[in-house]
Amino acid sequence: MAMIEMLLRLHQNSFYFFAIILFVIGFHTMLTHNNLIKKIIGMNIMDTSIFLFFVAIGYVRGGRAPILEPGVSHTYINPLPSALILTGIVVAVSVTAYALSLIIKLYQHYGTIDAEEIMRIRGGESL
Amino acid sequence: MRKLLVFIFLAVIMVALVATVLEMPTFGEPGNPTNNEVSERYIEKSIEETGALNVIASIITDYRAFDTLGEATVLFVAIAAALSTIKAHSH
Amino acid sequence: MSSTHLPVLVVVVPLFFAYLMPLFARWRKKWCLPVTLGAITFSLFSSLYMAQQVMASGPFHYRMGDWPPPWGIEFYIDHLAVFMGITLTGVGLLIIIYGSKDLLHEIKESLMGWYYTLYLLLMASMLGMAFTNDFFNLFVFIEICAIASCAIISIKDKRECIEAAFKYLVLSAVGSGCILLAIAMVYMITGHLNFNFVAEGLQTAMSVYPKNILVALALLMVGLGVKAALFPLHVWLPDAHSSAPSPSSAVLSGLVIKIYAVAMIKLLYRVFPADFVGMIPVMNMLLWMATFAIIVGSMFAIVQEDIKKMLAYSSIAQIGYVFLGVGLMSQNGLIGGILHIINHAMMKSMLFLAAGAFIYATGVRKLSDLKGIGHTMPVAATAFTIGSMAMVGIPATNGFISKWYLALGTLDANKPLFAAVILVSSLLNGVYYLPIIVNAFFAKPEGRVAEPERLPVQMTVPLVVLGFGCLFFGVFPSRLVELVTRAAQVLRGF
Amino acid sequence: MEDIIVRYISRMLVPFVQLYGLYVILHGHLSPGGGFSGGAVVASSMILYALAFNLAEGTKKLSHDASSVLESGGALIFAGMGLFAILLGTNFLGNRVAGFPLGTPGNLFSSGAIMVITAGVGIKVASTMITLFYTLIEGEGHGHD
Repeated sequence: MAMIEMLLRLHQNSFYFFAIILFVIGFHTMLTHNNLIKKIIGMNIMDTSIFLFFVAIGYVRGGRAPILEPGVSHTYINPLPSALILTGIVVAVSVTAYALSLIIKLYQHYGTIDAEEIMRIRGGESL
Repeated sequence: MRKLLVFIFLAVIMVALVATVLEMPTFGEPGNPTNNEVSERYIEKSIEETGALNVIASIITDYRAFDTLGEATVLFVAIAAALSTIKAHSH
Repeated sequence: MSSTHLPVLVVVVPLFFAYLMPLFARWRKKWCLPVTLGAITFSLFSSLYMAQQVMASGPFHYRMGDWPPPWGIEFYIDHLAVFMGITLTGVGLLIIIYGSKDLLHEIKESLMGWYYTLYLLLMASMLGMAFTNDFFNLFVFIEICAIASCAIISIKDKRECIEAAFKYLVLSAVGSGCILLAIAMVYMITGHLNFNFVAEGLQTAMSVYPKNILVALALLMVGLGVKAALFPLHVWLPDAHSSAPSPSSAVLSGLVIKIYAVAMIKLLYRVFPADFVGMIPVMNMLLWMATFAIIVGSMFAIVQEDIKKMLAYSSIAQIGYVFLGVGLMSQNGLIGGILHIINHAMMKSMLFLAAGAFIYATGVRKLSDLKGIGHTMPVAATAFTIGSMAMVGIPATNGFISKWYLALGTLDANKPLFAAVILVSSLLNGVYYLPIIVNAFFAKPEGRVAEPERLPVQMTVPLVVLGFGCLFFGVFPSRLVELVTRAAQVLRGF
Repeated sequence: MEDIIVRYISRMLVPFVQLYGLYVILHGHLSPGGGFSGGAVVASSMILYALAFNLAEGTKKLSHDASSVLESGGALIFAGMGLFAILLGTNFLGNRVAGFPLGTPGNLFSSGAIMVITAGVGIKVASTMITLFYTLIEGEGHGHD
């Protein structure tokens, strides 16, 4: 019985649930892949999952996008999370751009974008 | 071995987060704590107080404009960081 | 323009000039340094003025765009904020004066303009983190700070710098992700982002959504812990802080990791309900992590050969003291922790700058090769000696004051075990700092150490000022202690 | 890429893309969109141009000096509006309280500081995206100032 209740609850909150799953997928990508670009992709998946989670908080059943029409009354969704996530997206873009420029430089210095390989090359030299 | 550790680690995170999902306010419910006086005022008063029909615009450039200034700054930092990194090593 | 706008001007003036800096770098190269110094000096004097105001009439708020709190963003200027303002701008000013000469050796001259830009942005973001009273605003400033602090590492033309910066960036991005997720959860159950309103909301949400708060708290601890290099999450720090240019190492070790600790102090003491924090052993966990940080950091520092690596590991140990003070939950412990922020900012920046001066003048990084440096570079070596004394906590240096308060705090909290930890770690500090000093003053200089380059006056002055500062606050700490005591009282709600 | 069709079509498309971007920026306070989305659209037009032709052609349209001025300028407009509100006697970034005319809601020229700030953000985002693109491309090649 408790199991069914739990599943029902997960179904009700499925947006949150899948955002969490995406978060774990992104984290997994970051942890297990050696390719630096894939690590950055994992980071982006993680960020995106958080954005989805945050935006989902703002949804109100039957609500419309918060572009007002003067004189008409509707239910609108909560605009605050969407506004915040605009900022969050730009932040993620900035971090990604900077990380990619670092990867370009790493490639020029080491000739590879594999994390293990870079560690191996670094291990062979003294600082 | 490493894979197993990663798997256990992620499983722990997953379980903890899913357990919180079970407890979270129900999705889309109008009675949720987030639908309080804050969002109400944004929607009801934004035309009168900021003159913008797009509530999102009125939030990001008026009510919470300082965040957006910070965001423009993040873009600026990204430029400064990327340019200084790339230039530092080009000849 | 009256003084009422100072809180925002402290942050916005450096930002404004940071936006202008690329233009200066392109067309008016000579203006870069004076403008940078001017902006930071302005923030320093504003912070001092606000400190006076706060001491006289208590904390106050500043509303962005005149919107009242739950709708708009708000700055909250309390004793801790002005204390951090003074620390950041004061130490930051000295570091950039030093950097204006030292950096010419380490990075390309054409990049100096970008360095000043990044430095101003870093300063502004840290000030913003100290003053802000809003969750999402805190997140935005954390991101600016994270990118800027990676960029002042990767600006150096060395491949280990790039690698260290990348590692730092990825880990701090994970940290930011955790922080944002925590903010989402907190917002979800309270409906507010302002610290005061969140604190109120959490009181009522505590019984309904306890797991949410717990997970949010854990995520915040992990996120801020990664950025502050709290013990098991410190892996990025040694590489990043040792490979960076010396002024960057000084600002990263001295200021950047502390500001995250301050953010954590604000959250733990002002936002999360006291009975909730008391219910779960978060403070005890913090204490143990801090203890491990202190012991393990010191152990690793002992075996290092490279002078900057040693200082970097010592930073891990020292940030442990700050968290030890936070975790003790007693008045004196908190005073000790907060005092250690400024004291460590001063001594660690001085040590990094002195190490930078050694490298600048002789090119030597290995500890065993620094024999007799005291004879050939007396100023830098004396500064290094004062810094080491302060690290060990010898009376009449400022390190002693904060350790004294920490020890008192452990006794107040009835946890004398941690007093023993402080004692042991002081001994360990002695083990790795004293041989360097002995080596420096009682051995004959050889090789490149015998004929160092002359240090420019821009590099000696900050060393002298910081050295005097360490001694001054060690002998006359009363004004500082007064401010910090009030800060701790306000945080603890008296 | 030396493809005549791609070049021809992208040359034709660029003005429309830019116009649409400007529309999104200017109507930020009335319709979905705003400085960020509009800026990104404008930037994508330049990136399309540089991809279809080559980098040298692209930088001819927007030199490094110009993009640097735009980047700083966009952010300065934003911060300047905030400081201007202080000069008018209110707190940083005030809009209605600072006495900026709000106009009639629904008109293009309405909502005071919001329009200016949106335009500033649009300029900033567009120039940042373009510069980031150029920087990453140049970093891979020889790279120059």
